[in-house]
Amino acid sequence: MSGEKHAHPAAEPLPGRVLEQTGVDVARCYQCGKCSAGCPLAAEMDYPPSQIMHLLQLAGEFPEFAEMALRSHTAWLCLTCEICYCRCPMELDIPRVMDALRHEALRQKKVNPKAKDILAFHRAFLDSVKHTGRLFEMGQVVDYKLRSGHFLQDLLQAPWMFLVGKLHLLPERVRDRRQLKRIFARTLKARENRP
Amino acid sequence: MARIGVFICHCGENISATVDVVKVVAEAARIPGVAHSVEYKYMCSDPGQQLVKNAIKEKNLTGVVVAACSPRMHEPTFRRACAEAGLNPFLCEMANIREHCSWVHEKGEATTQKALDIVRTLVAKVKKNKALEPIKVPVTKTALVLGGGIAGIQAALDIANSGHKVILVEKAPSIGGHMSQLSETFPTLDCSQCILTPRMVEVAQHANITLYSYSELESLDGFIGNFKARIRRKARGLDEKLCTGCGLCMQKCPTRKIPSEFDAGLGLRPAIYVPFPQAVPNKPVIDREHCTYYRTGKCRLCEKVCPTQAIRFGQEDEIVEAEVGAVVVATGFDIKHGDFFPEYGYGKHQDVIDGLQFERLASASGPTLGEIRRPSDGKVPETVVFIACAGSRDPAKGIEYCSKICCMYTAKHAMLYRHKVHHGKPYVFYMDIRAGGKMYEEFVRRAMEEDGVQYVRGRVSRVYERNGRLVVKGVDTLLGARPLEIEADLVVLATAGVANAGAEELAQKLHVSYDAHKFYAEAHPKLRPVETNTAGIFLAGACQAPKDIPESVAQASGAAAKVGALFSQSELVREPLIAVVDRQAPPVYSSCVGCFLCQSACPYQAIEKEEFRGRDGQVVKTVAKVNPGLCQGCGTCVAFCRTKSIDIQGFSHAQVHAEVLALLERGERDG
Amino acid sequence: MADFNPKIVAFVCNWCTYAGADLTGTSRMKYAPQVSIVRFPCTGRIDFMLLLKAFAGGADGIIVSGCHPNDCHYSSGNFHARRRWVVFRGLMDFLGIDVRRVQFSWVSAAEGAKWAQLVNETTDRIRRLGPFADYQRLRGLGVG
Amino acid sequence: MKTGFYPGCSMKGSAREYSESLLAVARVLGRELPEVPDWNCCGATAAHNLDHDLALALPARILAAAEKKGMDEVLVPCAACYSRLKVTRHELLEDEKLRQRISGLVEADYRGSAKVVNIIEWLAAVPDLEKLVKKPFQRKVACYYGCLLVRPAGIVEFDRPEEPQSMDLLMAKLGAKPIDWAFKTECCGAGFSVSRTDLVAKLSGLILEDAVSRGAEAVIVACPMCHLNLDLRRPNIEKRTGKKYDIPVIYITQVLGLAMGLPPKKLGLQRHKVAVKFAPAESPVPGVSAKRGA
Repeated sequence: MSGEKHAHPAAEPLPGRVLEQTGVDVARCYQCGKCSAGCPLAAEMDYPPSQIMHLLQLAGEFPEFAEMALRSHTAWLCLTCEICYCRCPMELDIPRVMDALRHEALRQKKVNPKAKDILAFHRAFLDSVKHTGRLFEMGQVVDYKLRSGHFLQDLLQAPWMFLVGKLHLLPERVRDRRQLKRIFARTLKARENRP
Repeated sequence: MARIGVFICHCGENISATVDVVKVVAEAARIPGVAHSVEYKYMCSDPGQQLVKNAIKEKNLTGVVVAACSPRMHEPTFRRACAEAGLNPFLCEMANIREHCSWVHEKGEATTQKALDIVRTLVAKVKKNKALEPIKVPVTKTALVLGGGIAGIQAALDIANSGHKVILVEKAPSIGGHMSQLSETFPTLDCSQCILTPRMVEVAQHANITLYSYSELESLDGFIGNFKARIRRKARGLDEKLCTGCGLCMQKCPTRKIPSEFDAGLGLRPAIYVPFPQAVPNKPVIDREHCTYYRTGKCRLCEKVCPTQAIRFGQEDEIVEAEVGAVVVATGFDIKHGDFFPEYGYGKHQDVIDGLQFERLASASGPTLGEIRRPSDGKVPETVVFIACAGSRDPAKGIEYCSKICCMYTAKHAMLYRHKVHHGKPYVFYMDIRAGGKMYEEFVRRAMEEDGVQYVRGRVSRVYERNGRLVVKGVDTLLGARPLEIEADLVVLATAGVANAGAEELAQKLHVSYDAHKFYAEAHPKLRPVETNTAGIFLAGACQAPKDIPESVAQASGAAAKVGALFSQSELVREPLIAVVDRQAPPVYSSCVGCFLCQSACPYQAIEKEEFRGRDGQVVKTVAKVNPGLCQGCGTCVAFCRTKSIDIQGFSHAQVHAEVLALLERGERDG
Repeated sequence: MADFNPKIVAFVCNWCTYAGADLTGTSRMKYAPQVSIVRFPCTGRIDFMLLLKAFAGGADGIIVSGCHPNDCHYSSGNFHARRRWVVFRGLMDFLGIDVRRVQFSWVSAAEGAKWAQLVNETTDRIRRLGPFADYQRLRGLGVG
Repeated sequence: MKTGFYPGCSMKGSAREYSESLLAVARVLGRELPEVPDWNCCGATAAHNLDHDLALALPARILAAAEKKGMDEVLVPCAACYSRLKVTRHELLEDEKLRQRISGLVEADYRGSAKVVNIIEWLAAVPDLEKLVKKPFQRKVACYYGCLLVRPAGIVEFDRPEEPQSMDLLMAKLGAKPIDWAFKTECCGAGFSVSRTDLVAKLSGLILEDAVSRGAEAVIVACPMCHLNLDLRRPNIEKRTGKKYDIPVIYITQVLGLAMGLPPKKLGLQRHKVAVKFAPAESPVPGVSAKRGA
């Protein structure tokens, strides 16, 4: 997760990179399944959390399993609700593993196509923050609609929200926006530009 | 002046094929102090030994070095030969020129040179050897058995049946332990009490066994063969000699709603009680915490109704002292209780119970008379979920080990449930099934195949109550780790087996070591499983690690055999290769400065303090002293001693220094 | 330096490494003859000043070997040895003795092959390091 | 003790009633709550989903600003922002190298002097809160903690992660009757409010169903995201479950305000999607005239 570590290309197998970025040694998982049992979205996932962990355990030897983990819908469905981590008998920080998988999938351009909307939302969100320093909900929703193509969603909500004073037409802004731009340039942008 | 004899063996050709034996004999004869140097084809043979014996007498030898095989092979042989020839056996050493030389090097000058080096080293050592006498320790032939569960009962009976006296101490009002709480036992499903109670009675009636129930060990001093135990006999509140066990007091006691320990909290008992009807001894105790008289100063109803006037409210604890030669620790285990499993609602929902509670529900003598009825409303549960590994193999809950017994008892529970509730649906959530043992795997298969127990492979994430039922959020990892919800009426957790609450305190009283989980440590995990690191203290049963009944019984018999071996002699004879502390004439007494670093380093508590008093009776010096009964001769203390006041016989400073220097003596730098 | 014939002393415990070296013999595995064994009941018995004395007496290298952690015949002697070794390494540094001249290891009674390998590797290393010429200096320090 | 206030983006927009009610209550308590100077968005779910450094840098900039202003603690009422700030502080204090690198990114030497407190901690520290209660909030309430107030337990070290009690104790102080229910800490769908409303409807639906089936009259929250999912997304929930739920979702500070006798309008109750009124047998909270839906 540190800057110098980012410089390494994808030479190291996925389990090693996960360990490096998150401190989680996937070998410690003994496949009890408690994470999958408690995950609120396990039923929606292509591979519930315990299976992602098992894919990662084998990913070093079998590149096709690394590929399955990277291209999973699971990583993007993870809500970071932390239930799995909280109850894991081995105290494995699975949400952070999911973070690392997302980062790797983005870097290697292997984002699951079903995660398009979720990714579009995150991008719209961060764009808003990059430009104004704060989330401009109105702007972000418009941005998200453009990215996702869901033009009609929430069309009925917006005027109501506006009426009760929950949506503003103009964004709130941070004064030192240049500094924020610099932060983005050194983090997200630098990462996405990396090969 | 030393007169050392060197005897060099050819070992057929095992040595002579690569070592020039003749040259070694000639060179050895030139080592200062060597009075005799010979070779022979088989030194260990009778003529070879005779060669040694004759030389000792004829040449008046003060020490012997046999250059042959490993001392682990024939040291006893040659030491015996020396003794027979009148030489103290500890003045004989082996020079290992076979395993460490002729067998591992090619034929040549270097190999012969090395053989000679080894001989010279041992000659140097033996010159510093001292005549030693074997250590003799008297043995008190009475055993103390701590804990009256099945392990303690078995150990006590085995020792008693071999003709030795036994003192059996049990902290509860009755012996029987956890086994007496069990309904039926795997893999045979015979009734636990049916097989246990005859043994309990046997203990009570055995002429060689003194039973102290409702008692605890206060302290233990001394060493192997010579322990002194102090036992606290807690006040029962009655005169045991007068009490006939008629039970009238229990019937009349007005305080009746106390959760019964024996029924794992599912049943009730009065304030004066025996834990269960078959209790041994069948004499009640007064629970002073709940008794109306002790709380309010009024009542004494039991005293009024007792036909033999046995009740003694003012009775106090009594301390009994006993001398024993060996101790068997059989204090058993507990299962994990409390709210350590909030995600399963354990401790919150009445219908989430543990394995021992299920035993009581299934037991014909239990609070439901053997009918499976759930605690909250007494309903017969239609669906029961059993959760294995509830706390075991769970580092997050502080327990990484497998509790070993749960796979089997969970299969048994699910079976018993089906036998009693024919239309009931039992589910078992498991991670692995560990059924190693005679007829164990077959037993689990029977649960699945004949009794229709549904096994689901996965750990449960959560149990919560909804509309009077329990929602179990599980998973089946064999079906793609899909989450799975079962609505159950009763949830049984196979909670981890843990050490007893007082295990650490007792270990400190006994000076036995224990592991991170407070289970007592065996002396060697493979080869000395029933001994502790403290000589004369043995282990039996689940106080060492969770184990089932057959294993506990086997270990108990093993411990009893160890005690029997110890008691087979009136004196304990041991090799004198132990540590000794320097002693000198007054006013120095010893070079020991009394820092007692040795004491803290000693793994066997073998270092004691000795006080020297001047003429006026004042203590002038306190120095270390080794208890020869306890010392095992590891020498750890020697390396800790700052003033070199403690030394180990057979591996003394003088001996090892001489060895090292002799080894390096060969030629000068360029030689 | 190829003809340099180093003197190496091995301090081993009776229960694991001594028995392991016996097994090397019964298995007839060959190894370099420059190492000689001094037997101790336990590595916990070894006073590490004895190592200095061995150097002062002319040893070029030293092996200390006992039971594997948790396998000590006396339960904890090897842990004491390991702790002492850590301290001793610092002392060697201070005295200017190359720490590579002492090899600390665990060899169990079943590891005959490991013993042979340990001896050979140590002998090779001591050969490369050359004779321990400073031993006179240690004598000067009064160690010998 | 100087307490700074980090409102976060939602409290300026979709959750402004949370901010309004907090400030109204703080005024009665006589507590000043100056905002952290020139604060920025914490990055929320989006940042840590896409870039770990960014996910640390955004909260670090906020915390560094508070620190520079001499604030001893930062009150973060939004549970989601609280989690991001708390996790960041924890990670940076655990790892000196990381602290230095992130300090470089945010162009300030972040030392971690300012503590991060959530709304429950902040209110629980108010002495004799019960003495300020004028109109006990005598309702059966389901205290909904959600995920991020209590997890990950090792980092937030606040309440116990299973069956937390702190909000229940607070509600009891205000005269409410907290119910024992099963979904206190289950996830509502969190950051999927916009991108996966279907999943939000599913998860939030389970929460409402459990609260209602156990007789709760209101769900109490401490997080704008939870509120959004349980209140604003009510039509989606009802469409999915085919059931109608009238149970209002109220911020913890709004309940406190009501109990203190503050006018509902000042507490922003009119901004809710689901009207804050109670079963016909009992009188509705006076002065609330929010309408259902649009």
